[in-house]
Amino acid sequence: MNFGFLKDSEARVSISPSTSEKFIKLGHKVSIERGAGLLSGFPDSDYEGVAFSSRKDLIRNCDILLSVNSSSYGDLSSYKGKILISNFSVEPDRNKIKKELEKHKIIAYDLSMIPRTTIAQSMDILSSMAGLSGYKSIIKAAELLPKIFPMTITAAGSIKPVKVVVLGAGVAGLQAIATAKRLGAIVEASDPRKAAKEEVLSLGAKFIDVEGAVEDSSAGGYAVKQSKEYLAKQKEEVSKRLIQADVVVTTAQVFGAKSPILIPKSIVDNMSPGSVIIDLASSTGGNCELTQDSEVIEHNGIKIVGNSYLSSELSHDASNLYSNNVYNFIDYIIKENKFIGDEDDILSSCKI
Amino acid sequence: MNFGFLKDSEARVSISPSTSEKFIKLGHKVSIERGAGLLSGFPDSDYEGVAFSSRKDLIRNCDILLSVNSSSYGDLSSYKGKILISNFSVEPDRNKIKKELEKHKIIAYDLSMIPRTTIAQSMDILSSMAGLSGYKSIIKAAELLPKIFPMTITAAGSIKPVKVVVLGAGVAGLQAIATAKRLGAIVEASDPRKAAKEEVLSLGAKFIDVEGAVEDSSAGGYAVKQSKEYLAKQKEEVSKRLIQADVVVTTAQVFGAKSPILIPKSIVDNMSPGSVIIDLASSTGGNCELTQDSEVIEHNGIKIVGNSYLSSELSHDASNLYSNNVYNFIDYIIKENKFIGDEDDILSSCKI
Amino acid sequence: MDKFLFLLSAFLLVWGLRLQSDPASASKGNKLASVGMITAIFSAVIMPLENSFSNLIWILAPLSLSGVIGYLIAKNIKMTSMPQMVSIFNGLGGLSAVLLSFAEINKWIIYPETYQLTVVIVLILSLFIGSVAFTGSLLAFAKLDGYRWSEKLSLPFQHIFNLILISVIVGLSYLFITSPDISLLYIIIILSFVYGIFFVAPIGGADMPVVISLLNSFTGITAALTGIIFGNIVMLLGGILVGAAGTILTVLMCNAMNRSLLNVIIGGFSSNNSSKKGKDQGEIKEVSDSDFAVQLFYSSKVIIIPGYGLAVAQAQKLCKEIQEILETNDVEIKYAIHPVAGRMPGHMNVLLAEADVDYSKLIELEQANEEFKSTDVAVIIGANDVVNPDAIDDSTSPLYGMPILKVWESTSTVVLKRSMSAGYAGVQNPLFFKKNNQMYFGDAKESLQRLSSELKNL
Amino acid sequence: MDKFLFLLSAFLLVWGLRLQSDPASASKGNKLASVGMITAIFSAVIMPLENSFSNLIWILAPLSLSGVIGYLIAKNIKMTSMPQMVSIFNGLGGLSAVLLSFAEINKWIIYPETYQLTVVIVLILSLFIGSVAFTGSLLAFAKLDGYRWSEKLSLPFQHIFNLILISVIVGLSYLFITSPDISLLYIIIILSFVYGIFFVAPIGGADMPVVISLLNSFTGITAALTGIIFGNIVMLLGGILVGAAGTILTVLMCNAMNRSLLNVIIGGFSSNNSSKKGKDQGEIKEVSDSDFAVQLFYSSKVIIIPGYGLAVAQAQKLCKEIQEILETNDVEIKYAIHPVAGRMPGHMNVLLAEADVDYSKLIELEQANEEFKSTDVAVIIGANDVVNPDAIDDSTSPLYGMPILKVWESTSTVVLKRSMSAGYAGVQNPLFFKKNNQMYFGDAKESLQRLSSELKNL
Amino acid sequence: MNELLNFLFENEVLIYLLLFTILLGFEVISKVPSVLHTPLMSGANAISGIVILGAIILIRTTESDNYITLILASTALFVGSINVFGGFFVTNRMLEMFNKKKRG
Amino acid sequence: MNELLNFLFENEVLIYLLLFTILLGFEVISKVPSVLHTPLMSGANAISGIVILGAIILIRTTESDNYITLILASTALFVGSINVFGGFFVTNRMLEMFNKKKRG
Ligand SMILES: NC(=O)c1ccc[n+]([C@@H]2O[C@H](COP(=O)([O-])OP(=O)(O)OC[C@H]3O[C@@H](n4cnc5c(N)ncnc54)[C@H](OP(=O)(O)O)[C@@H]3O)[C@@H](O)[C@H]2O)c1
Ligand SMILES: NC(=O)c1ccc[n+]([C@@H]2O[C@H](COP(=O)([O-])OP(=O)(O)OC[C@H]3O[C@@H](n4cnc5c(N)ncnc54)[C@H](OP(=O)(O)O)[C@@H]3O)[C@@H](O)[C@H]2O)c1
Ligand SMILES: NC(=O)c1ccc[n+]([C@@H]2O[C@H](COP(=O)([O-])OP(=O)(O)OC[C@H]3O[C@@H](n4cnc5c(N)ncnc54)[C@H](O)[C@@H]3O)[C@@H](O)[C@H]2O)c1
Ligand SMILES: NC(=O)c1ccc[n+]([C@@H]2O[C@H](COP(=O)([O-])OP(=O)(O)OC[C@H]3O[C@@H](n4cnc5c(N)ncnc54)[C@H](O)[C@@H]3O)[C@@H](O)[C@H]2O)c1
Repeated sequence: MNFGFLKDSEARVSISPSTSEKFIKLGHKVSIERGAGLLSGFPDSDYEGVAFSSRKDLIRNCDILLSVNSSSYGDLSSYKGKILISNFSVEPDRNKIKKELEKHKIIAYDLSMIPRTTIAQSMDILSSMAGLSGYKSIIKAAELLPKIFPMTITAAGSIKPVKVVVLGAGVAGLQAIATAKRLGAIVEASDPRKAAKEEVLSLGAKFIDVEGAVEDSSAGGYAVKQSKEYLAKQKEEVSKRLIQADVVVTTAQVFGAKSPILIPKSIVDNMSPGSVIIDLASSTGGNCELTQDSEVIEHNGIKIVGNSYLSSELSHDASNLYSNNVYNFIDYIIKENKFIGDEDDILSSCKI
Repeated sequence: MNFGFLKDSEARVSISPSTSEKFIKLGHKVSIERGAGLLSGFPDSDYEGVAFSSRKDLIRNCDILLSVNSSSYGDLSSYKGKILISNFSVEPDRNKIKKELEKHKIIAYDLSMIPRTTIAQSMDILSSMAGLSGYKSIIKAAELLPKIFPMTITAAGSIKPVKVVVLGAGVAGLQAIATAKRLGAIVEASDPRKAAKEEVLSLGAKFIDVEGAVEDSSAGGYAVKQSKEYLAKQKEEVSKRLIQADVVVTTAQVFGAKSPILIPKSIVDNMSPGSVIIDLASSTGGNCELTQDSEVIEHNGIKIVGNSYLSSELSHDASNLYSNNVYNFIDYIIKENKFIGDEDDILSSCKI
Repeated sequence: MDKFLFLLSAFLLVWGLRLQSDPASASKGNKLASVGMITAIFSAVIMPLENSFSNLIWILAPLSLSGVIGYLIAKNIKMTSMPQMVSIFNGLGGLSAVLLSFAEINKWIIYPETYQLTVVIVLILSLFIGSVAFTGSLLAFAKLDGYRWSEKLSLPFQHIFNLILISVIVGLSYLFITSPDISLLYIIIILSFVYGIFFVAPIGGADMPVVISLLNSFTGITAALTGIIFGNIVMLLGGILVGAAGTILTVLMCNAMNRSLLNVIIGGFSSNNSSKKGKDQGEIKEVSDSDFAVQLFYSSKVIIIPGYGLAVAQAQKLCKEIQEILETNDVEIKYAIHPVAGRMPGHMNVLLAEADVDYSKLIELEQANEEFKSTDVAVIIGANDVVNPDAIDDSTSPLYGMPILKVWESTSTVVLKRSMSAGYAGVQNPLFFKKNNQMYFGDAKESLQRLSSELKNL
Repeated sequence: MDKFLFLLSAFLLVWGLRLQSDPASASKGNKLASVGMITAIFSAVIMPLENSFSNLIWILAPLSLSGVIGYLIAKNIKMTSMPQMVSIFNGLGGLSAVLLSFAEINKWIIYPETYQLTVVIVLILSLFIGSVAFTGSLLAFAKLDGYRWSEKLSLPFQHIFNLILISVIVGLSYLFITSPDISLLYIIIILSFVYGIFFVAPIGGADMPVVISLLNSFTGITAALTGIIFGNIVMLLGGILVGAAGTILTVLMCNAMNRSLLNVIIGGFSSNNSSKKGKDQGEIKEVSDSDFAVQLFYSSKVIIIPGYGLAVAQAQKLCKEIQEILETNDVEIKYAIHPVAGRMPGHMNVLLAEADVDYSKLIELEQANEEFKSTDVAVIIGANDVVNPDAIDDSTSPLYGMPILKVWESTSTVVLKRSMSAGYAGVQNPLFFKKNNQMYFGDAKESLQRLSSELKNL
Repeated sequence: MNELLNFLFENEVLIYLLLFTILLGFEVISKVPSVLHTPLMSGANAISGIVILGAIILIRTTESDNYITLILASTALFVGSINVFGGFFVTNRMLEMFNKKKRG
Repeated sequence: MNELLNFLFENEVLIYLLLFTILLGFEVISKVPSVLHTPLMSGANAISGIVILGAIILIRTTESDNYITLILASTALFVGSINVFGGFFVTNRMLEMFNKKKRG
């Protein structure tokens, strides 16, 4: 088949030189929009056996068009009858996009809907990108914080270790925990999922215990919406730690809903100046009341970073992982040049 | 005695709330310029038993005037007959400043001239600040690099560990090594001092061995100027690693001379795009040929940060350590409200 | 001269046995003991005897014949059949004692005056114990070699029956001593044979090594008894030594299996015990601390497969420690990192970096799957789903299709986990029931601690 | 009855000695052995004897008197004087054998016919060995207790002189046997006494424990010899047992000091050996693996002072391991971090973080200096300048005035480093020569490895 | 019974010897790693074949025409020495694996 | 010399006993941690005081008016049993510290 990879409106790219080779080995044709990989450290010259063209030509010549974010497609009307594969979770209104796709007879697969099963993990872009974001959240915090992370006893006095609180110990949260621990911080984390406690402890961090979480294992790994009482209780327990924290990373997302507010303004007001909050849930409203999506604001000397796409700052690694996810997905859904049936679990859950 | 602490032209401050208490305990009077500590996270309200005033009043009322950098003093003529204690190493022309001080009958102590002996280490601002800079150099590199530091094997593919090369394993270099190792990088370092090898190994990093270094133990811990052959040899050995490196941190300084160029443009041209060079020696000319002091430039996609004062980005910890250094110095040189004699080693080497 | 040689042989036997209790010197110990034995045989042949007859051919013929046979058997037997062999040998030792006692008793029947009563009692005891050792060992052999019938010999109320049998034998012996009659002797011998069978019958096949060790100490005791009769002190001492050592060894073996000796002898229910956990999937085997340690110690290549359990136990440093111990003993160690091991991408990397495991020791899935074939032991620490063969074999498994670490291609695998419970995917793992797999249960931290001290003792 | 009691006592003595070789059961072993001894004494008192006389008072009086005296001495002696005490006791044992042999030989002179020649030879041997044990032990005591004169007794060509002395004694003994004359006997005794002194004289004070152990096995041999004479098998066995055990123990003690037995006995130069490294600063003491381990194991609070050497050796993980072992045995562990330890600010923090030492275990200089007074052992691993007392005591030291970790205020200190060489500041450290300090030489990684396995064996 | 007691009293030294031999047997084995259990059992088993000394003595003290006893004793010697020789050889093979590697 | 050889031959069992006792002595001590060296030496020393059995027997077989022998033997008993009792008590004190803590 004929695959076209668009240049995205951000640094990442959905195909790396090594995956392009694999595509070609499978017998597919690969076309890439010019300069698509440049910002990820993949100049066009790194790709071999690949056609480069303008976006217009790309759309004309290819059956399947891929991008990192669906927002990079631009006007959907030009993709009539094509197949689109991308991350559609960035769309503010899902229903609207669905209608539009139907209107243009576009078949679209949303890679953010890959089910969270062991077998599908190699296609799961949310997992792979969340891991990178988690790492970057701590690096960014360290860059912004006027303190160093590790405890240090020197002739010029002793420096206490930085306190990091991570809210939401999913993929991103765990990676943030691991990175902060590596840098020598004291790390505490909270998450309503029962399994999260063991997972947090397995990284050597402390878990902030809150009783009474609603557990729903049928949700396939996504967190379920928690009761009001629970959220209140959690807020109280966590607030204590937050006020003393130097760095807070929040990742708490609830599938298909607005992110819960875990850090109200009142808490931020009580934190010490210089502290840093990294809110990875900002795209769905943010876990901090003051978060502004895609912005860094300062409130009483406290910096609040609202960014759900930190992984794109790690464009090189992110593009590598993303394009592997894409490749694994294609390799799974296309057998002998045909799509496998829609009855397949993974395919059907991705189809918009 | 009557101490006055100026508000600096940068984020750090030369007195912290806790050292101000110690000064007062010793029976000294402490006056601080308004808002001096704000950027270090010390609002005026944190200081107790201290007078706040404008700079003018400060200069009028105090015998001894302190700042983090001597450049913060401004016009020296207003300090006639006073005693100044600061870091004068930032002055571009040492002789000129010396003459000027003499002209105004100002006695000045340069804290950057504290001898590097075990006993004086608690007053050594270069040490304490270099440690912070070393940490920050890696944090900054991690922030700028489009890759993550640690090796990571995931379902979406494997990420190789980042390669870090540290040139100059002094205080800053060692701290950079330690921080990079913590984050999971593969770290190699080079330094002409013999002892440096053992020190690098003691942090679990690799040492790039170069034969034939000139050793001069009488130089009191500062590096001596190396022979041309040595520098050439070192360049060759190191170049191989540099070209493959993702992050390079350079700290090589030679006391009283321009920093050696360790990374000529030709090497930078061969490095891969996306790589980051942090040049901590930029204030004395830089170890990279392309370095621009106090700037971040990009050359073929390679970012080069020239910054010798990274510690001031860690204003909170830096101010704490700096003010402890200052306190320890004062506590050492003033006994029973009198300066100890100039025959003292430490005092005499600081005096300008 | 001969007395001195006997003394020497006694010393050699003791010292040889002593050396055999340490792996480093065991082989030397065995050689020493065999030299001791040959010395003893030689002395017995040359020692001056009253009314001695030169029946040298009657001695040399069986000796040389059995030497050749013994050598041939030992050389050709498979390593895995060793315990069977030992039990047959032991049976032969018992038989030898029976024949000897029988011959002596025969003599007594002919010249009753030349014997003290004590001697006769000792003779009958020796006859009885020898017979039990003989048939018991043969049955043990059959059980070990997996003959089905051998497991079905047990009668109901076996223990009561055995008690009755013993009483009968004692009674008959008393009768025989008071009125010597050769046919009575035959009955005693036959009943003793039967007793030997019934003694072993109720004990489960898995406990056979313990039984053999016990029967071996029985043989030792008969040797000692015969020694008294022939007035030979080396026989006496050697027999007692083996009797004592065998008894202690039996107890140690029971301890290693977490059983008491009584428990083993009463037997019966024990054989179900070991398969209890297996459900219908087959049997699992547990490995003991020191067997595990020795297995690793004498390997040339070991691959460690870390999983989520290693992180939960926070045992990464111990894992590194074991790596280092083994590496200083020239074992090549690698870590096979499965892409989804743990609970976050790169979890194992974080873990092993914390323990400062060198990146060069880490291998990825594809490379690991090539290397397992040349691996002696694959050690799976707290991993489960990532080594589940169903991902390849069973298309109904939720893991089907996931690339997996094919650990079972290594010569043997050992799995460290706390129980038989499932991993993240919630499915049972057929690996645990494979023939070349052994389980090492316990929290990974404690398990590795145990393993480490065991390794240090080697 | 008495025979049975004797048998029992023999068993108790053996078993008691056996239990004494493991710290966990040693105390019980000693009690068992003492019960065995009392049983033996009791049996000797009640056993039936031909031509026995009831001299009970002559037995009970000394027995009870010595029991009281022994108890009082043992109760009041200082722990540090234990080795001296043992050597005195041993001397008394030797004296006892001398007196006994003398009495028997006396009897022989009166009734020469009643004795076999062998017995007389054995008696004189026992007399000689007992005498050597007696005076040798007394000299050993004097050396241990630090009497100056005791170190100066050695003659030039001592070993040649000793050989001559022995020959004379042998010659006189021969003379005596052929023509019994009591005055000859006195000379033999006196010469034996002298030999005992000259045997021990050339051996250095530090080697005394080895000598005592050797003399102790001598006493054991005299006991065995006397046992032959009195036809008492328990004496014989007990004596032989102690003789053998004592010999092995002596060898083990030599091994622990890295010396050979011969080396110790030839002596002379050995005493300088231990002070060689000290130059003019005084003597240093080394601590053995197991003493170090036991010292830590039985402490309640230990503070570790890490320094640059720990980083150089990259032994931080082992350090953590030892921390964990000790903590599971209820030893409180802290790390005292000196601000300038290592080669960069915060070097020790980086190091210990790598080993995942909890921040809460780290204490700073001021707090540490308060806590040392209540600390049992301060363990200094690869640190030097930061624990140099000259920083306080010696105003000419380049370190003078630097705040320092006052480790010497703890009950004892152990320093781990490779040699006596100086640290960064290049000055020698008087701490190493302090009374309560011990050195544990070697690369920190290897040292801690040794310590760790020793700890695991406790 | 009395006869037995007498026997015991007469052989006082022998009793000590037995006691000490048993102790020695215990002592020698008491600390064995479990990997050595099987080879040790096998080795001990070979030693228990010491019973053949009795067979040799019996043969040597039997008149050359007492075929029944000779055959009995000779068979005893034969089977017993299979135990001895086979036992030592088998043990040796088992123990060879421990020689593969020196201590670390 | 001949006499000695005879003695040895006559006491065959005794010789075995001696050999085994020596082996047992070696075996029992062979693995001792060095902290136990001193207490063990002390304990063994107390046992070597077994020589006093000889003194007791001598006293009991001496005529009640043979004062020289009685005094000699009694003194031997006295000094020997100081060795015994003092030795056991001292050893006990030394070993008490090991009871302070159970094994970990
Ligand atoms: N890598 C990721 O990003 C990610 C994210 C989410 C989920 N997952 C899933 O997690 C699984 C990972 O596979 P895995 O093999 O690493 O783990 P796993 O299949 O979950 O198995 C872990 C095993 O460790 C044992 N264990 C737990 N605690 C232990 C302890 N303290 N000591 C010893 N053993 C212990 C458990 O058995 P016992 O209870 O019997 O001890 C369990 O069977 C995959 O199914 C993967 O899809 C991965
Ligand atoms: N912290 C800083 O920022 C900084 C920077 C520069 C200098 N310094 C200076 O460094 C010193 C630090 O004091 P310190 O006590 O940590 O170190 P130190 O005084 O330098 O002593 C370190 C000791 O460790 C021993 N050692 C080295 N390698 C070893 C190994 N592999 N195994 C065991 N022992 C080993 C050495 O003795 P052997 O050779 O006998 O083994 C040495 O005496 C101070 O004088 C300080 O002023 C500190
Ligand atoms: N089986 C697989 O292969 C696979 C792959 C990826 C993820 N997962 C699992 O899926 C789960 C979710 O991962 P994710 O990172 O994508 O989740 P996510 O991004 O949906 O949410 C992030 C985290 O926020 C938590 N959260 C929700 N409400 C919260 C609240 N009020 N307070 C604090 N925390 C709150 C969630 O529990 C979750 O852990 C994890 O258990 C992960 O291990 C499994
Ligand atoms: N005794 C004390 O208390 C104390 C205090 C601070 C520093 N020191 C010691 O002083 C020494 C220097 O420390 P610093 O960080 O201030 O030094 P610095 O800032 O003067 O120089 C940094 C490093 O660059 C190195 N360098 C010089 N020329 C080089 C070249 N051509 N290539 C590569 N590297 C080159 C130097 O050797 C030095 O290690 C270190 O050994 C440090 O441990 C001692």
